[in-house]
This record gives sequence, C-alpha cells and structure tokens, in this order.
Amino acid sequence: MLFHSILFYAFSLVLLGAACGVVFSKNPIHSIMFLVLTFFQAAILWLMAEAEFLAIVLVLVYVGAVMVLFLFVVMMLEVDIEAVKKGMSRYTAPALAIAALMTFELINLIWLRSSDEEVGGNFQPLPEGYDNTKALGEVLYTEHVYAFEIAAVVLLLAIVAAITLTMRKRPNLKVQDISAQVAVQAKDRVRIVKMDAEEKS
Amino acid sequence: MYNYYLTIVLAPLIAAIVTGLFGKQVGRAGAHGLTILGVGLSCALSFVVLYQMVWGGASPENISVYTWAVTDGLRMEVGFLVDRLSALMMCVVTFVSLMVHIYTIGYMHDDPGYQRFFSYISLFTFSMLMLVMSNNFLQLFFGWEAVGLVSYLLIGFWYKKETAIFANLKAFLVNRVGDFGFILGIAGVVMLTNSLDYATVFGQADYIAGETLEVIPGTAWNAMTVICILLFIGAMGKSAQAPLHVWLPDSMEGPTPISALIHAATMVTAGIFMVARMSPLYELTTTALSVVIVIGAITAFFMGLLGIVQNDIKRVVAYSTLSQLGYMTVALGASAYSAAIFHLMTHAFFKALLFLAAGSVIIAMHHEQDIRKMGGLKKYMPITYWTALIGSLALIGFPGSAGFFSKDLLIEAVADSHWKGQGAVYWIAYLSVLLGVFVTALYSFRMFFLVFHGEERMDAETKSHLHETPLVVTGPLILLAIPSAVIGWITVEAILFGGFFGDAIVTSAARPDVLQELGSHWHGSLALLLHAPMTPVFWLAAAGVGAAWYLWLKRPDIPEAMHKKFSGLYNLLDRKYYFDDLWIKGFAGGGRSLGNLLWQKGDQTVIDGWLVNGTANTVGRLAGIVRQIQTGYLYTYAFAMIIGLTALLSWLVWFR
Amino acid sequence: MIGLQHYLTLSAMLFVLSIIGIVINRRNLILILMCIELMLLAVNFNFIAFSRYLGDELGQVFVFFILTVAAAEAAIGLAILVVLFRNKRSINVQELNEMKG
Amino acid sequence: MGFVVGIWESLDPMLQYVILSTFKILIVTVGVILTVAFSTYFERKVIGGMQARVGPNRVGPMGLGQPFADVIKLLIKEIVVPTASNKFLFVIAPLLSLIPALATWAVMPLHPGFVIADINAGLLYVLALTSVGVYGVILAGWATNSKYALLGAMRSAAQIVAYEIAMGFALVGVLMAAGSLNLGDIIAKQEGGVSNWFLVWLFPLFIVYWVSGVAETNRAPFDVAEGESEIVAGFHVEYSGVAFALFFLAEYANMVLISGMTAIFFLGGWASPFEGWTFLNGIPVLSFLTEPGFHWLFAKICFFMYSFFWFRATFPRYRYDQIMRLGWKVFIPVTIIWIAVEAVAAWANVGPWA
Repeated sequence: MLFHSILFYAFSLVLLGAACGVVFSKNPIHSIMFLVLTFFQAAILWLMAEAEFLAIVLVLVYVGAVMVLFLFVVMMLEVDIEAVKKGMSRYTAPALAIAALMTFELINLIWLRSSDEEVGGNFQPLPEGYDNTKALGEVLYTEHVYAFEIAAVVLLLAIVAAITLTMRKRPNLKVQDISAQVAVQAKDRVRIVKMDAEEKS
Repeated sequence: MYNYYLTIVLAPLIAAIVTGLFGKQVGRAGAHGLTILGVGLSCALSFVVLYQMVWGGASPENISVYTWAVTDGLRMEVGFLVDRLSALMMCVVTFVSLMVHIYTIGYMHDDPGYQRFFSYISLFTFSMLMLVMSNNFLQLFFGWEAVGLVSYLLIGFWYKKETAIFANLKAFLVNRVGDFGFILGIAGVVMLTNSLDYATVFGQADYIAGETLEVIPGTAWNAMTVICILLFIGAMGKSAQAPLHVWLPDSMEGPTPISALIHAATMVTAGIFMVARMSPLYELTTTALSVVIVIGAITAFFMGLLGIVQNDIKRVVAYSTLSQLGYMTVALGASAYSAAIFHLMTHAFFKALLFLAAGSVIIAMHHEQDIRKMGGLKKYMPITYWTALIGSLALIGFPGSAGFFSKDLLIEAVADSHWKGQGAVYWIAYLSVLLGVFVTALYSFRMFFLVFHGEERMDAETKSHLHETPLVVTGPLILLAIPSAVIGWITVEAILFGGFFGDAIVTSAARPDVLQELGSHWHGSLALLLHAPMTPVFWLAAAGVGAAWYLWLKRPDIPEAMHKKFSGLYNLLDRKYYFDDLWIKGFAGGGRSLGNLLWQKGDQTVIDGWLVNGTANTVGRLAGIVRQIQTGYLYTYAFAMIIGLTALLSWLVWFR
Repeated sequence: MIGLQHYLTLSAMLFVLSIIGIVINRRNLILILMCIELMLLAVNFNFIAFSRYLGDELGQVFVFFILTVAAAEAAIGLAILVVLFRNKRSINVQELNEMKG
Repeated sequence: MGFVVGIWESLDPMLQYVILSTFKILIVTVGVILTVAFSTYFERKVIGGMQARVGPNRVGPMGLGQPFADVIKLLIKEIVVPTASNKFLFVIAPLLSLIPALATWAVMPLHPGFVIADINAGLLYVLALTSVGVYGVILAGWATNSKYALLGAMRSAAQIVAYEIAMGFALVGVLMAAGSLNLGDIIAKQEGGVSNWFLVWLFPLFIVYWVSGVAETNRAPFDVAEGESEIVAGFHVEYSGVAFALFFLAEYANMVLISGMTAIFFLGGWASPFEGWTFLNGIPVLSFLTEPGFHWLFAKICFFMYSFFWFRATFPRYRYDQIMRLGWKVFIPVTIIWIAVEAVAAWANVGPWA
C-alpha cells in the first residue's frame, strides 16, 4: 500500500506540474502537450481509483481526439507566438492572491472541517470480479438511458455546429466530376481522321 | 316624403362632390349647371314639403335614417325632424342659395376657382340643410361644424390673399370658441339625459331644469341654465353676437356671393334657428334668456353704430347684419321665437338682396369696394339701384316692406315682453332695439346715398366702363326684391299669430305669451300699416334717413367736421370698440405668449431638457460609469466570476 | 493510505490552477479553452473520487456526460475560434474587446 | 537451477510480479523489434519478387544480414536538427510515435496464458493507444518547421483520425460479438474452428478494419502522408539517423500490431484453423496444426504483413480526397449498417453469439 501511495503522490506531482505547464507555457503547442500529459496522469490516477473505463475513455476521447483537434487548430492558425508572449495581465497579482485564498479555503474545507467519520474514510475494496466497464454500462443503458440519448444528440449538435461554423464554399475550387469521367467513351476522346496519303515530293 | 327629404339633402351633396372632385371633367358650364340643378331640385322639393306642411295637412315627421353607432345606450343617428320650422328654414336656405348660385355665374365669371366655388356653396347648402333638418344634437353639431368648415373655406377662397387667410383663420378660431361652449352644452345634455335625440331631450326638459350642476365646487347652478348658456355661446359664435362677432366683418374678404349666402342670409342665422329649436329648453330658464337678451341688445345697437363709420360697402352691410342678428336674438330672449324666425326669414331675403346688390356695384366698379369712391351710380345701374332701394327700405322697416312687419312687430314684442317692469334688462333691450332703428336707417341710407346719389367720385377709367350688370346678376336681384317687398305682408299674420309653428316652438305657460298678447290687438296687416306713422319706430327711421340725406348728400362737410371734433369717438367706432385688439392682442397674443412660454420654458426646458433629455443624460452618465466595468475582455469577466466564487466559498467556510 | 481527501485535494489544486490560467492569460484564446478543459478535469476528479468512495456508479455516469459535453464544447469552441481567426486574423484575448460597453 | 528457483521463491510477491512483468515486456519488445527488422527484409524480398528483381542478397546468407546493416548505418548517422525547428518536440516526436506502437502489445494475448497485462478493457486500451499514435506524426511535422513536413503531418493526422472512427466502429461489432472487452475472451469466443472466427460473421467489418488499418499506418495505397513525389517524404522529411530509424520502427511496429490485431479480432488470434480436426492429432509431426499457440498467431501476422507488401507493390496511390471519401462515406456507413445487422442477428439468436 505504501507503493500505492508513492505512485499516487508521484503521479499527482506530475499532474500538477503538467497543469502548471499548461497555464504558464509561452508556446501554445507546449501547453497542449502539457495538457496531454495532464490527461495521461489523470487517466492513471483514475485507474488507481478503479475507474478504468473512464480512464481509458479519457485518453481515447481527450488525448486521441480533442487534443488533436487543438493541435490542429493551433498549427493551422499560425499564431504569432512572439506577439502573444508578452506579459501577464494586470490581474495577475490579485488572481494569484485569490487563488491562494481559495486553495487555502478548499484544503481547509477538505481536511479540517470534515471529520474522518464523515468523509475522511478510505476507499472500500471492491467486490471480487467487479468489472467497472460492465457496471457502468449496466447503469448507463438502463437507468440513465435517456440522458445517454441526450448526450448523443448533444454530440450530433456539436458536429453540425462545428461544420456549419467552419465550412465555407471556396470559389474556383476545381473538383473532379467522377461520374463524368466514368461515363466518358472512346469516341468522345479520340477522333479518327481519314486522310489521303501524301505523294512523295 | 321620406324620399323627398333624402333628395333635398343629397342633391346638393352629390353636386358638390362631383363638381369638387371632377371639376376639370365637368367644366365650368357643367359645374354651375350641376350645382344649380341640385340646389334647384332641393329648393323645389323644399317648397313642396312646405306646401304639404302648411296646406297639405302633413304632420311633422321625425325620421331616423341611419344609426351610426350605439354606445352604452347612447344612439348616434342621422335623422330628420321636419316640421314647419325646419320646412320654412329649408325653403329660405335653398331659395337664397339658388339665387346665389345663379348670381355667382356672373360674379365669379373670370375666376379660376370657378368649379371649386360652386362645389363649396353646394356643399354649404347640404351642410345647412343637415343642420336645420336634424332631429338630434349630433347631427346638429355636424351641420354646425360643416357650415363652419365651408365658411372657412369660402372666406379664404382667394387663398393667395393674405387678408383672406387671416380672416378665415379668425372666423375659424372665433367659431371654435363658440363651438367649445356648444359642445359642452351638448355634453351636458348627454350627461343628464343620455340621449341626443331632440324629442327625448325635450321630454326630459323638466327633469333637467330640476337638476343642478357644480361646475365650480360649492356653487350649485341650475343645469338648464348652464346648458342653455353654453349652447347660446355656440350660437354667439355662429350668429356673431358680441363679443364673438369679430369674425363676421372680416369674413367680407370672401367673394360677395358668399357674404350674401353665408354671412347674411343663412349660416349666421343658424344660432337663431338653434335657439328657436331649443325653445322647450330655454323657456325653462329665465337666467339664460336674460343673458340672451342682453347680448342681443348690445349687438343690435352697438354693432349698428359701427356701420356708420365704415367705408367699405360690404362691411357696412356686414355690420347691419350684425345689428339685425342682434334684433333676432333680442326677440329670442323675449320669448318671441316666432318673431325672431319671421325676422330671420325676411332678413334673409332683403339682406341677400342688399349684398348681391352691393356685389353688383362691385362688379360694375371693377372690384372697388370703397363707397367714398362711388356716387351717382343711379343712372348707370337702374336695376341695381331700384332693387337696392327696396332692400334698404326693407332693412330700415319702411311701412309695407317685409322688414317693416318683422321689425315693427319684433320691437312691439320686446316692448310687451315679460321683462317689462323688471328694470335694467327690459330697458336695455327695448332702448337698444328702438334706437337701433334710427341707427339702421342712418347707416343704410348713408351707404345708399353715397353709392347711388351725389357726385361721381370714381376715377375716369372706371367711369368709362360703368354699365348695368348682366342678367345672371340682376335676375336674382329682382327675384329677391319681390319677397323683400311683399313677403311680410303676406305671411305676417300666419306666422306670428296663426300658431304657424305648432309644437315646434314652445313658450312657457308660466309667463304671458308675448305674441299672444300682441295678437289680441291685431287687426290685420293693413291696420298695422296705417298705424305705422303713430309709432316711434317710423319716426326714428324717417329721422335716420333724413339725417343721412342731410349729412352725406346735403352737407358732406359736417361729417368731416364731426370726424375731427369727436375723433376719440370716431376712433372708438373705427377701431370697432377695440374688440379686435382685445382678441388679437389680448387673447390670441396672450395665448401665444403663454404658448411660447410653455413651449420654451415648459416644453423645451422642463420636459425636453430636464425630463426627457435629462433622464436620458442621467441614464447615459450612469451607463458611462457602469460601462467601465464592461471592458469586453474575457479575463475581466472570468475574474469577476472567480471573485464571486471565492466570496461564496469564503462564506461557506468562514460564516457557516 | 490514499483516500477521498487526497483526490479532493488534488482536484482542488487543479481547479485553482486552471482558474489562475484563465484569469492571467491574455494572450491566447486557445489557452482559455484548455484551462476550461482542465477545470472540467478537476470536476471529474471529484466525481470519480466520490463515486469510488460511495461505491456508486452514478458519479461515473456524470463524468461520462461531462466528457461528452466537454468534447462538444471543445469542438464548437474551436470552430468559433477558427471563424474568429478568419475574420480578425488574431486570437489574442486583448484584442477581443468588441463587446466593450 | 534449484538455486535460482529458491531465490525466486524467497522474493516478495510484488517484486516477483515486477520482475516477471519486466521479463515479459523485454521478450515482447525485443520480439517486436526483431520482427520489424526482418519485415523490412521480407518487404524488399516480396516487392523484389513481384517486380521480378532479386531484392537484398548481399549481406549474410540470402541477404538476411541486411536489416542489421541498415540499423547500424542509421545508428551511426548524424541526427540533423533544423535550426528553426522546435528542438524538444523535434526530438520527442519519434518517441511519441513509437511508444504507443509498442505499448499496445501489453494487452496482446500472444499464446494461451501469455499476456503481459490481462485487463478487462483491453480492447478500449488498444483503441486508446492507437489514437495516441497520431501525436508523433503531427508533432514531427510541426516541429520540423517545414511546409512539406507540416502538410504531410496534416494529411496524415486527418487520415488517421478519420480511419480511427471506422476502426472503432468495426471493433464495436467485434465486442458485441464477443461480449467482452478482454482480448483473451475475444479469442476464446472464436475457438472451435474457422467457422467460429469473426471473419465469417463480421466479414464487412473485417474488410473495414483491415483496410482502415492499412490507412492508419499510412501505408500504400494510403501513403499520401509521405507521398515522395508530392511532398518529398512527408512529416519525417528532415529526420535522419536514429530519429528516422525510430519513425521507421514505429511504422513497421504499427504494421505488425495491426496485423496482430486483425488476427486476434477476426481470425481467432492464436486459435488453430484446424481445430477439431482430430485425425491430425494422430500424426505426430502435424499435431501442432490443431494445437492453438503462438505459431498460429505468427503465421497470421506474417500473412497480413505479406498483404501489406503486396498492396504496396500492386496498388497505385489514392488521391487525398478519395481517401477521405472512402473513410467517411463508405467505411463508416458500412460499419454502422453491419452493427445494426449484427444487433438484429443477436436479438434473433442467429450466429455464434446466440
């Protein structure tokens, strides 16, 4: 169990460091890579909390798709990195102060205000043969099936919205008309001209 | 008869609409042909109706034609009440109107607004008929306003003339003052009876008389008195009683036929007609009647005086109209409604005649209206001369003429009225009408002598063109001269003493009926005629004529000298008792400066400046401050959110 | 022994970090989107931890939906960002103040 | 020997587990790398044969030393890092490309009972790691700071992401059929002869998965990402030496991985096609034919590797828009339809999953 704790603290440290990297990197690509790292650490920590399905889905969805999208956008937009490197906003100092206050309060809330009897307990060991994916699936497809459908609709909506927003018709775009190409026949392309042979001069 | 009534009303309206809207298409001949046809039809049918009423034994009819709206039990209708009173009025209106139509062909011969003019006068005929035939207050008011509108349009007929525009505005505004009272009166009627119908209202007259109104809190006034005075204020406006008379002399800016039709014969009598029609109401309030009589008396005498100093031929006639309207009003006040209507009728004929004669002179003089530049026209225009003489004699009440019967009996009625013995009111009324006779004779014949006799003061150019006016002008003169001369003789007995109006005119049983008293020693027209030299009226009139002859024909230097000697008095008269100044500089000017004050201080400074723009500015300034918070930067908003979140968290952690 | 409180603490720190990221960043709109993802991750941490603690899968169902919505949000957000860049040639947060009052 | 066993048994079980796992990882990794090395030789031989050439035949017997010669050559070459490139990402990109390719092998059941990590969500794990492989390509393309590289990376990334969806859907069909995400269970479900292989029942999905796999690895005919004639060599145009070797390794590792996956998901993995042919058991030499085991998996992988080279030698390159069209408009609908068919079949109790 010591091993387990060591792993938790190690991954947590990496996670927080990566999150700091996300926030404080000058280069957005670095930020994205740090965010990917953060997600990986989060996935590992979720695995340690035995939420394996969500951990893998986190990697699959976030790392595999969403962050690729981010990367794509950043690369395609050719953001002028030099220009955006300048300085922090004038809210930096108060923001940090408030963040410190908030952290203090949260930790205070989590550690001091709650007694061990209430929430401080450890995770109970899961029953033998527990399959997280299966359990989640059973809940998802029975009790929360409507919410699941709504989530599907939300995704569809996102697809439509994203395409609608970004699609633009480009004029003068040359597109192959495949059916026309297929339908072409020899006589459309080659014309055989009969000519009299020329006399040798 | 129903169809007759509709035709009488609608024929002039259709003619007016066609002529007005399609003037170009129908042309000049079409315009006067159509309107004369319409009015002629109206006139003929009116006489038929009158005949049926008087000799055919037809009973008065009260017909509802069309219900316009019903709201909360209040019916707004178009309807006709045709009895002898309205039948007589219809005849007078349509006949004079027909004459004027014919006359206009000559008078307006060269005017570019020919069709428009005919459309207007036809429209006027329609309006006036609606007014007199009405069986309810709403239609009465409609006709009242419609004739006012046409009057406005016609006074300003020559709309390029500045004075005409001023005059028509003045007429319109002064009439508004009267109409305001009038509509308040109608409102009072509706308030108390919830009906606009004459019959219903008259049926509840006793109830109204028993009610009181608190116009000013703490003062209970008799409802009938209030209503009647308010209605009479309307009549004052329309019939040009002092002090709302100021528009009438100015209305002479309009073409002469209009002066004859509207401002002498018909429209101005609407007030007289209305009071006569409302006799069941007026009879119940002596207070209102005394107001009527005093106003009438003042108008009759003092407006006559003004006629003496006027030099414009039409204005002299206009002042005489004012004076005669005063006579009628006095008669109304004395409960001698029949006498008033009788005088109205005779006056319509001879005053129209006088105006048209004046118009004829004006035509001949090439639109020169100043009598000081006329004279000796007798030999150039014989027809005009003789008809004008008949008109003038009728006006002064020369024995035998129409005016003699009506005026003489009117004065008799006033003398015998129930005001006798009541002091001031009686004496004001009686002396006014009596002395008015002298004044009338003086200014009438002053004008007559200055125009037709004496030396020829016009310039040579005009003189060379002088000739009698064409038949379309003289024809109506002759046609009007005949009734002016004889109508009184024929009808006096029937109308005044024969109970001619029947139920249309009601006199209070509580007081002695003046006309009945008069009728008790009535011995026929001839007897009255023979009795004439015995009355002060005759001698006063004769003195007036004599004085006019002496002063302006024999010794023209005397008026000049008097003019200089009594310049103060002269100025008072010349300035028309400063009424115009009172109205224009006093009320209108005061109103305008009040308006300016409200506009500049009240509206622009307070409302626009402080309330409207001030609110906007305040909001704008506040928004300007608040706007600073909205920077548009994402991180500002995020920061704000986070502050809120932290506050919430702090509250959770530390204060719970 | 690692328990609920450890996860919650980690989540809180991650959350605060993402808040700092959102507020102080004035250079890049994409970074704000990323910080929002971080924030959601922190929230998900809480759900996972409580789900594990209570032995109830409902918390994980919530995480599932949050992931869905966050993915949709990222897709639309980036689409908007692309359109914005097309129009303004910039995604600098400091230049995006057209909603200024 | 007993000594070793004694020491082993005296160790902490946790430590035993760690050592055992490390050992397994080493075996698998080295095996994969060797497979990759020889597959290059294999490729050149196959293509050479198809093009009526000899192929490598100089180094070692039959040219079998050629892969080692290549490796040594690449190892001793200089790694040129372009000046304007992003150094860190430039260097890390090949690793990001290779690591997922190797890490996926952790859940691969290679032989009955032999798997490094027998996890429940194995199939998801596979999907997750394949989707991560795209990072190496994108980062390499971007970090190089060359427009050819970037274009290649974009093409490649879009292609990979697009075909990942078709692949995922195809695997949905597989897991529906197997009723489990565990790869061992999936293979177990296919035991009992060729007729039980998912190849039969999920043939369209098999085609989709296999072709998508080819596209995923950016192999011909879907190799527009490298498109030598268009964008020189795509995302790894500036890579040289070991860095290039890593990309090369990653690509071939991926190919082997895809081959293995296809074998596991559709061809029963280590299951024998002659299972139940009991008469073969009587013949001592041929008894291995009915035995399930690594040799069958290896044979199947070799077949698919051969197919890769075969495609490369015979098909012309797809145009980019055609690739996208195939992925989005053909494969995804096909998989969706077949999933529906499968659902109906399962509901009607038809097929092996009854």
